[in-house]
Amino acid sequence: MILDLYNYWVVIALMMVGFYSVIVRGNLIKKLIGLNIFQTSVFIFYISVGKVDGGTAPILVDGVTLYSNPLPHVLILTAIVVGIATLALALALVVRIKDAYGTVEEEEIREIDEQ
Amino acid sequence: MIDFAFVVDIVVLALLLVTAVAIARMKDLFAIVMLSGIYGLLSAAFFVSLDAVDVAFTEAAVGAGISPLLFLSVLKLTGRYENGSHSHAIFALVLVVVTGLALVVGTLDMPAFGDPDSPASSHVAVRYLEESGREIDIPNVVTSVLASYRGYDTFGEAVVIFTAAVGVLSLLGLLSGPREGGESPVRMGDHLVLRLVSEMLIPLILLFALYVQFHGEYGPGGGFQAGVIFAAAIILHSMLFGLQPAQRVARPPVLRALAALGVLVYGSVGVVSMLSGGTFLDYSVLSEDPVSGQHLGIIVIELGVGVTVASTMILIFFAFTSRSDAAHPETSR
Amino acid sequence: MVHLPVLQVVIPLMAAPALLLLNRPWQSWLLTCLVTITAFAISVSLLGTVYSTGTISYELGGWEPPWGIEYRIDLLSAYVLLIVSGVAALVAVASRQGLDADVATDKQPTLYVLYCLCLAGLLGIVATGDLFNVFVFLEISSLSTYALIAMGPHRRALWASYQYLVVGTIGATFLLIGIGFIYSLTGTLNMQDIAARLPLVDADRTVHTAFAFIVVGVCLKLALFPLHFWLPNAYTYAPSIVTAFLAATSTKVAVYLLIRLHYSIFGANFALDVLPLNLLFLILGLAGVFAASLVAVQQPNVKRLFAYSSIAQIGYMIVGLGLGTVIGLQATLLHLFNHALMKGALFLAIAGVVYRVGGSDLAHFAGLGRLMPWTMAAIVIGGLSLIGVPLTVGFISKWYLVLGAIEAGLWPVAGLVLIASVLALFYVWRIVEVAYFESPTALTESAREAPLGMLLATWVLVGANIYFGIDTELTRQTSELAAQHLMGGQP
Amino acid sequence: MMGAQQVLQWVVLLPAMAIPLLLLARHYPNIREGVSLLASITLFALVTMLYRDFTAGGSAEAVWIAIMPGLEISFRVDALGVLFALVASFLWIVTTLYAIGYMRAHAEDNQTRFYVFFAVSIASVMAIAFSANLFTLFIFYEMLTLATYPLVTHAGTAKARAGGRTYLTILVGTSIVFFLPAIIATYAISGSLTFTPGGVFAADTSPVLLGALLVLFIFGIGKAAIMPFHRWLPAAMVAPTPVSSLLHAVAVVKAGVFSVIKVGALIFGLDTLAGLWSTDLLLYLCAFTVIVASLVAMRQDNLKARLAYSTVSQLSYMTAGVLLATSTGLLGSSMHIAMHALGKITLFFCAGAILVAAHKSDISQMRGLGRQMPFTMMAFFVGSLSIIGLPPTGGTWSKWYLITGSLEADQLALVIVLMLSSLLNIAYLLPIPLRAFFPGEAHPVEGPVGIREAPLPSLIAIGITSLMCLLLFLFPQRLYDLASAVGG
Repeated sequence: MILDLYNYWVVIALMMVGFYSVIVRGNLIKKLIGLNIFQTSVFIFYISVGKVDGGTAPILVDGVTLYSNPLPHVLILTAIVVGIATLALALALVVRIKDAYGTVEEEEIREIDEQ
Repeated sequence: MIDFAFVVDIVVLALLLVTAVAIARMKDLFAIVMLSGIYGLLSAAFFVSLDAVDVAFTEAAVGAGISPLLFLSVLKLTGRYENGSHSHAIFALVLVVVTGLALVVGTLDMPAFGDPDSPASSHVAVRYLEESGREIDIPNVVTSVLASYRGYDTFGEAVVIFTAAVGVLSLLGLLSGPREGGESPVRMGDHLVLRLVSEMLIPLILLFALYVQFHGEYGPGGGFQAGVIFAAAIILHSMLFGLQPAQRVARPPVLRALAALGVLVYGSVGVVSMLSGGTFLDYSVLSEDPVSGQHLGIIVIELGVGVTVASTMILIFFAFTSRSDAAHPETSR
Repeated sequence: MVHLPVLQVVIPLMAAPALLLLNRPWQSWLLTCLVTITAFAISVSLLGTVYSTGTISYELGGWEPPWGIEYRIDLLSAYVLLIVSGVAALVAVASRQGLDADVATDKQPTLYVLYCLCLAGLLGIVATGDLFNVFVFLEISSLSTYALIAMGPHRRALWASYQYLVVGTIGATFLLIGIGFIYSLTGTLNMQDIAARLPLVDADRTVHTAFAFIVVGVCLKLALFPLHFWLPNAYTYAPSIVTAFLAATSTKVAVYLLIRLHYSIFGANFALDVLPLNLLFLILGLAGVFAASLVAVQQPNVKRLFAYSSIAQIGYMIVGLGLGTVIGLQATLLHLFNHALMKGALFLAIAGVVYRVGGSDLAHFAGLGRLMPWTMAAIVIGGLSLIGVPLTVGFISKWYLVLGAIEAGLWPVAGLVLIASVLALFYVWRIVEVAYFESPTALTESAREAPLGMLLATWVLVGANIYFGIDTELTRQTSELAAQHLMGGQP
Repeated sequence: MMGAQQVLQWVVLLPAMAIPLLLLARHYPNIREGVSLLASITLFALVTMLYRDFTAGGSAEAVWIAIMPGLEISFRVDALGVLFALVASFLWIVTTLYAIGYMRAHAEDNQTRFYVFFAVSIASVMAIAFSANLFTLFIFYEMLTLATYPLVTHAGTAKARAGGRTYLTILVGTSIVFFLPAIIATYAISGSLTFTPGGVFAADTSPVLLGALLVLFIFGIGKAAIMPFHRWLPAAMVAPTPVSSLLHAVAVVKAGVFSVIKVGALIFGLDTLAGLWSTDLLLYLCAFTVIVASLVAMRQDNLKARLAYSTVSQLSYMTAGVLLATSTGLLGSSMHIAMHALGKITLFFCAGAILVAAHKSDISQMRGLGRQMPFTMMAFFVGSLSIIGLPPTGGTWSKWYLITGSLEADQLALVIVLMLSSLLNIAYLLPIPLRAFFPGEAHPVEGPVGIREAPLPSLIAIGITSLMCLLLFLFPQRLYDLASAVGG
């Protein structure tokens, strides 16, 4: 039972490390790295769902009958693209924030805004 | 008997966890970015062990390639060290633990890992594996699903990339053509070895990109991966020889137009299939023979994706690096 | 005509790259107007078709569901499509001048690209019958929204956009996790198919976790109290035209998504036995209504004030959901529509003020009652609608919400809903007093009436506020049928 | 000759149709005021036609629109409606006359806005008077609140705005928080909001629920100014005097009492009303309001404030009359709508006249004013008598029926309260005219000698209303007939 699911649990731990970094870190870039880890871990979770014991990669070859599930792969390909797109936009924002505020630390930005 | 794959899984997962924790604890952003690249690479390795070769390919290109690159070019502008400030640490910890526990509870009723009879592997996916050979007739099922069965999602994906391009342009502006003023400081292109290697390497990379673009039906790869690799070649060139020469080859206004064109090409396939009597993106009507119609459709839309992805990646990289070139070197500690 | 469901989304979607190629302010505006008006016309036609022939299914790529992606337009989707595309068209018309105050001319073409992308994303979420496709289009709309917000004139727009990006991405990732659980249990992504297979699955804990993550993810997007913290900044610092668009459409689509996922996938009675979801919705909804209204009363900036008011209004919608009855759900659907009309009108009118006066602090409204009579009249009527005065749409929403609460025997809820309306009176009246009783200051004395295009769009919405407050046939009937359908009755 | 149905529609539309004309004539005061006057006279003529039709046994109805099933905007002529409309439209003529004198003498700003919102208010009042169901009543009740708000804050000063804020908060607040849920609950319970003789509730409806509903209604109809929701009325006194006279002595407050009567007699029905647990409690609250408001009135030195508290007190007479749940009580209430309207408007006219002519607003400054303004002060005396309920004024009759009704209902306590309050009325009203004429030797005549009577149009108005007070003592029959038909 536990061995059946250990994969998922490690992945959950990964997600949470990323999630924690997003919430708790004050540096905008660090937050984004956390977000990145969070998302990547969700990708691992999906791909784990598609794993079939004894199967091979879903590229049709004569004589092979057991393949891993291709659908999660497709979904995650899309999700990876979405992830990098979000990251690019976020980093562009960070660059502009640095220009406008002179810092990329959340606390300092808040202080400047309150003045 | 100890399964070899099982050991690999455990080792890779353990490494991933160590890397993630290290990232969370460190303060040197440069090191963190490097580690996040390693994290991407490790997860790509893990994807291979889970038989997801296409995903592994993509994750390697993105997680270990493009995203560290973007991070680094931004770090150059914003500084290398974080001041380590934490906010609501307790609150965050509680939230994360609760979320994590909820997820663990959620997995308890899940089908076992690798179960071939799990619902995920026994419902919709079965058709893709069993029928795509006949219906679409290309070996890589992932490509079949990606480009045809769920081709509309992929259209959305191309649009997401395009959106990011437009978003970054709206934020950072488009650098049109070589700027006035002198060449930026010393470039790595001055190193003989690097130059020679790269002069050999870059054409090879471009060639590889083309291969990946048009070979996606047979092995792992496709428009997105090809686009990223193509972009990598240009980016490498610009890193070695400076931004201006690269921009003379890939002029930003042209890139912008190409990014839009890629999406339009993709969408046009849908429009053409509507005009030919099918539904949106129904490639079967594109040719007299449905299967060759599928082939035609997939080739064209993969091309659209490739063009959009490549031009977007290059554009975004230009947008970041042209900023850091403009900034004084001192600001990037 | 068969292709209308996909054209609804694809026309604005394909217009976006075309606009980028075009890249000229005036022409871009014209094309955007054409596109959004076409989208509106399509949505009208779709609603008519759904009424006459029932739910429409459209197979994308020619693959039948659940193997391919399906567009599925039922009464609820058609109704929300109508709201979103209608407001989008009006805001687009008003944006010709409305943008000038906030966005440099050379950036306006880019804004129109993002505007069309955002619209297409929102429409796509509503039209699709595929769970993962929801995620993709959610990201299209979200990414374009972040970029749109960041185009605001103040540097705080950047910070607001960043905050929203982080929250929005967390929300989307939660949604993704939920979808992953659902997929692992059912092996399918088609909503209909999931709804059919989910009851057969014997995995309560996983289903509940999936549900919880989906709900939390969506609630982050819809700014349900206490997950609302990103919204005030985003609405305040975005270009005013963008605020008008987002306030009237984006959270509405999130509410739609919540309803769709809750009722069409998990079923009306799901989760009630294990999770006290309805109670939670009632409490959070009411807490949101009060907390946000009380904060709104103190805001010195009118855009911010109405941003908080939006959070409060979302609370009303959630209260309607929490009632768990057909009338409650109907109240939510009515308010979805009606609130779009109110906030659209209000934020467009404010955009007019920003255009002429250059800001949206209360001080920028001094004496405008005389200087910009039509604009201020629009704000007054929009405000009355927000309060829930009869003969405006706000009254209809409130009527059904209170009727639903009374019918469910929840008198305190009815009372609290109405007491909160009085708070709306307070914050609306602060603006009225400044505009009508204070003399123009140096800031405002040179203000003139807003440009005709903006005024026209604003007043179409104001007219709709009154028209749909009197002739409730369309909204009432549609929302009633949709609510019955969702709750499991026969439409 | 128009049919009664068309007349009914015109009654509501006519004041509204005057608005564009008023706006067009905004630069020509004479034409503008002419339009106002003409509109008011025409309106009164139309209402008289409805009255004739009604007494001849007609029952005109008009349906405008149905917003939702069971929720329609529709109008119907009935006894109470005719009575209220007659009073309001007649006094609109008089007030317009008065306002012409007052506003010009006072050189007020924004006079066009004043006349426009005045017309909107009257249109709302007409719609309230003839509303055929609770929903229609509610809509125009709210519209009246909103239309009078710009009138209350007419001066635009900080004080006016503060008053306006209180006014709006209490009136809109009570109607949203109490009135609206009561209406929705009525709809949810009975499925009908139409005013029906004998009430709309089925016999087996839970009396506990209905009792609670009654509380919601009585508090929700904030315009009836039951304590503790009376504060808006004194606050509204920042308005120009014509507004105070017509709206806050007649139209708005009577709309409140009117709604109470409608709800009591035609939504609950007197029989149902008599059996509810909350009826007596609310009755005592009315009695409390009567006494306390009178006591507060005595302490007011500002004349308009004193009159305002007097109104609060008198309004509770009428609400109490309904809550007695007897036909005599209802009769007394209905008659008092007219009697109090005429008496109180006279008093406000006089207060305004004193303000315009002598620039005095405090009672303590009015000693000896009778010499300079004898006509005004005589009218004030007549008005006071009518409010107190003494012959030879019309107020005598309504008070008589209220007391009779209390006796019939075995509410001795209320009889005592009414008596006591009459004494208090005497104490706070009569000294004003008396000291004006007989200042006493210790107080020689003060002030500039140049004070004369108010402008002629105002004087004519005062003359008409005080004369009406006297006439209704002599000829109360028609009023009595109308009022006794109110219960249906």
